[in-house]
Amino acid sequence: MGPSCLRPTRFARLVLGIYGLSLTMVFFVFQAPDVALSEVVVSTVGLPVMILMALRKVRQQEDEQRSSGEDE
Amino acid sequence: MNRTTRLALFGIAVAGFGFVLVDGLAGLPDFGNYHGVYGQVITGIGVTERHATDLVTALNFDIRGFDTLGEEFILFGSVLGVVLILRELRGESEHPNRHEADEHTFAGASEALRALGLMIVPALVAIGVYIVVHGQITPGGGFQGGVILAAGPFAVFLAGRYLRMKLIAPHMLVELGDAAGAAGYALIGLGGLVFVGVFFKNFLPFGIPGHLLSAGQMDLASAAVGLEVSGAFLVAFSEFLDQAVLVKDGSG
Amino acid sequence: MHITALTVAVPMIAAPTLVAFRHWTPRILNDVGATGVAVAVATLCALLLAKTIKNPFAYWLAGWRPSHMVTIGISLSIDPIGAGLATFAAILVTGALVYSWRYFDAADGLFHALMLVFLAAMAGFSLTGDLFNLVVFFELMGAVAYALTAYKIEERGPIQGGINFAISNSIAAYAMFVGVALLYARTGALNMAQIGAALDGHRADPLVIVAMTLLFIGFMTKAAAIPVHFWLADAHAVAPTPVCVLFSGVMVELGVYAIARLYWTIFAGPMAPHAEELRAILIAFGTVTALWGAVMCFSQRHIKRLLAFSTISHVGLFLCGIGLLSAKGLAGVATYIVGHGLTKAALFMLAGVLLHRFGTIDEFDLHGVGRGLPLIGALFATGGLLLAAVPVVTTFFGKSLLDGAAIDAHYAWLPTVFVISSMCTGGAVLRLTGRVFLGWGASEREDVVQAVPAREEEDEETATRDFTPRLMVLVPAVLLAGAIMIGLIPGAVPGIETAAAHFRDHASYIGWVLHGGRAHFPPASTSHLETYDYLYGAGATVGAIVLAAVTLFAYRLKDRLPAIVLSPALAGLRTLRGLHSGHIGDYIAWWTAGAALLGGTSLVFLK
Amino acid sequence: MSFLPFAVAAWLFLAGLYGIVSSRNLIRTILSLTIVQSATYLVLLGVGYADHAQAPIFADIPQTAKAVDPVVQVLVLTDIVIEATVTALLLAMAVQAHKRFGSLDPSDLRALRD
Repeated sequence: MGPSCLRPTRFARLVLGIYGLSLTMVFFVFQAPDVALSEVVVSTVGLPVMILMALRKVRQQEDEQRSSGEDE
Repeated sequence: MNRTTRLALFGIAVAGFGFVLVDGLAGLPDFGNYHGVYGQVITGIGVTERHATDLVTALNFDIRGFDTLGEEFILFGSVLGVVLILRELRGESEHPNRHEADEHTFAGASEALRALGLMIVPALVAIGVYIVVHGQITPGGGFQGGVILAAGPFAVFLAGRYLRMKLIAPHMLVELGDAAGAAGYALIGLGGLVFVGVFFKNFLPFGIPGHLLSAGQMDLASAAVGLEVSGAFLVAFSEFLDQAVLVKDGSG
Repeated sequence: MHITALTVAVPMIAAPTLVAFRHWTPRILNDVGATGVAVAVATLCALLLAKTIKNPFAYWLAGWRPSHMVTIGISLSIDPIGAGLATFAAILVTGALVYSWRYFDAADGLFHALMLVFLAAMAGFSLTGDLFNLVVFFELMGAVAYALTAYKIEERGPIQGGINFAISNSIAAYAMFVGVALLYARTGALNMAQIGAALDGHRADPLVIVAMTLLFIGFMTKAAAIPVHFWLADAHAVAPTPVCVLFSGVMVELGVYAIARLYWTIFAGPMAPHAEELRAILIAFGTVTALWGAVMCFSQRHIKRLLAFSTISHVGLFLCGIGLLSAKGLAGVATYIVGHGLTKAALFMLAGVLLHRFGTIDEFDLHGVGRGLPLIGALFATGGLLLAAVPVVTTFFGKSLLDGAAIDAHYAWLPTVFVISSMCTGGAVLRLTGRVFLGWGASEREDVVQAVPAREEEDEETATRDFTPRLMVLVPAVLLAGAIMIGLIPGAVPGIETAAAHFRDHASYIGWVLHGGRAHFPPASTSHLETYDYLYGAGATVGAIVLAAVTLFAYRLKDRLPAIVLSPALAGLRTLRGLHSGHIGDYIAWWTAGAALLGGTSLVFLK
Repeated sequence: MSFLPFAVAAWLFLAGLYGIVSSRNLIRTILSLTIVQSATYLVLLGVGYADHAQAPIFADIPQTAKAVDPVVQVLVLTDIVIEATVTALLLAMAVQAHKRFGSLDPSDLRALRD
């Protein structure tokens, strides 16, 4: 259960960032500037920040569990 | 169920559901020949009656303002949920060792990166305010501007000063901003009821369409939503940050 | 009527003020403030209800009235059933808030703010006349409920319950967004009355059928019908008691209300030629839900899960009632919802008393522990009898109307399903009362594989107290008294029947919403009780008592059953229980299967 | 060309559902949920699109210009707000779940088993 479980999610976060930007392009093509602006704002500023923090916290908890696991 | 039976059940189910979905979507008129009546009526009254050139914001904050009230409280309720779920218990002590947290930077953050980081903060705030205020003229509005405003103080953290970020956006003040924005938007609706007799009706004078404060109470609504969204996202960011940086799991 | 929008606005202004000052306000101020706001909303809704009984009206927000048959703004279309549900929700929120005064250390102000936003969402959901607004309030109810479910973060269960609840209800909401998009593309309108008017003349083509399927599967997820019900037992087992009171008392019933609202306002016209087939589909889903819920309810030992499955079984009854597509069926569902909501709220509060006092909620751990609490035992027994629909209580009137409607619609076998469901749910509560408060029956169950015993999750609250605050017994007592008395009030049940008849009147709904004129309804017929109603009622009660007695005293009887009968039954029960695995992947696989099943059968039969 | 956006939307909805059912990591489940939601954007916007039409912003174009339907854009705006907030709530729950269960795999979440 090492950090390997996190490698796919870091990759998934990158994909989500690209996916958000491509959605923004689609919204421009659909002549929806308001929606494109909020999508770019959410998918580049909103979600990735929280996912990054959540991943960092999960990795931190894992290190603690492994360290507390070893010294028991 | 173990994984294989779950995927097997899902395989059959998704085939059926996919067929149902596609059969329904096939009934839609061809992509591109839109002849809805609602859109044309709104386009007709948007600029003349409502003095707002960005019809999407006019719809969002005035004509269908009640939807946005529900949407703002989804944001408010969810952020309350984040605060509720990530609250520290008696067992977990939050002992910020000042040195490590203050200099909590990405290992290789050079001086140049920190300087650049601090420079973009005022730019972000300026863009955010611009988008919030010009909501009813050009694309944008309370929500989009609010998230950009929330990115400002967060850039301070990216530039390597976590505790400085807490000075700029202290948890208490930010939560107050979130609550004030949410209550503010509902109060604007109430203002319509008190002054003009119908909930959410416009009670402020109109300006010239295309000018800054031209759309009556919609500018106020956009500002209230901007305040709430930036407050809410900052509360969420700092909750997640506290988790990631400071809270050492005391219970082991 | 000016106060219409206040029912939603007042709690939405109060919640942020509570949060803004939560660091400084003492606990008592939060309690009193939140309860005061809930009482204010209850009175506002009651005023609305009094006004709409004479003539329903539409309140156009932001003053945008429809111009030549095209709705511009959003309307709150207030009719007796909607206003009644909003009042009922406000009353239950008040009861839950008063109950939580003594129940637990609410986090400073957060709990109260979330409960007020929950109240605003439920009031908005039952009053709105706009389809997209309905889905927005559905999502708002969801978002607040996810946070409230995961409230006790020091335990493991609530987090998993919250995640399962959040993901399955979010997917339901997204499916409904697609349904709204389909209807908007076809009719160019978002107001339910205008959509209904636009669809009236046309036949039901695949687009309308799939839109109906997506909206119905979304609301069936909220109402927890089979096979999209799995999240409910998890969420109920772990949510704090005042929150469970709202989940089972009114939130689940709002899903059923929304199905009725959508059918009679939008889909009655296009579905008219195939009403028989739609009736069969809805009754099939309802019957499976009723029986599955009843069996699962009877086999539970975790009291909150037992009550949750009892709610699922009753949702099956409500689905059958609406599936009958008749005024009497709808009136039966409305009466039953009031009776069942009050009873289930009181039972959850009493379960909370046991948890608060003994630190566990497992039936076998509590064996004989409640001997010193005769009053609470008596209340539990009354709740059990109410679930079994003993004659002349509100649930009995509801069930009698359902029986009458089933027989009118030539579904003579349906009342037996109703009897089985009330027998199992009432019997389970009576068995639990006997074991906990009278010490009857075995104190340890040896055979069927059992969920993680309830005590492991609840042991964080092992501080067993030797007193129970009077308030935590008074509130359920008042609710049970209400559940008994409401049916006996002279004008109540006939009033509900006329309201249900007006609710079904599609043409006049369009009239008073879009044209704003006074609604003129044809005179509604009110039914009277027949002898078979009393027979079914007495049969269900006696059955419940016998079932409880058999499981309490004659559990040895089971070993003498011939193996060919016993082993398949046990195996079946074990697989059925194994399906509730707590794994979110399973739940979404079942959700897709449910959507495909409902969609497929509708497309085949309703075209 | 006339059915492509809706076909893509249906595909995204089903792919998102597959992502949730087959996921071994709660954060991946949450990201798949956002994929399911983006399918609703495409359907909603696809329904309101008109060929050779302008965006519904009349700051610089005459009011008589042919415009795309602004109503669906408001619906998608509300949708995006819902996505941002529900995802934040779910991520907080995932962090708490990892703290309580020590793992992010849904099959390790064993507290509620009937």
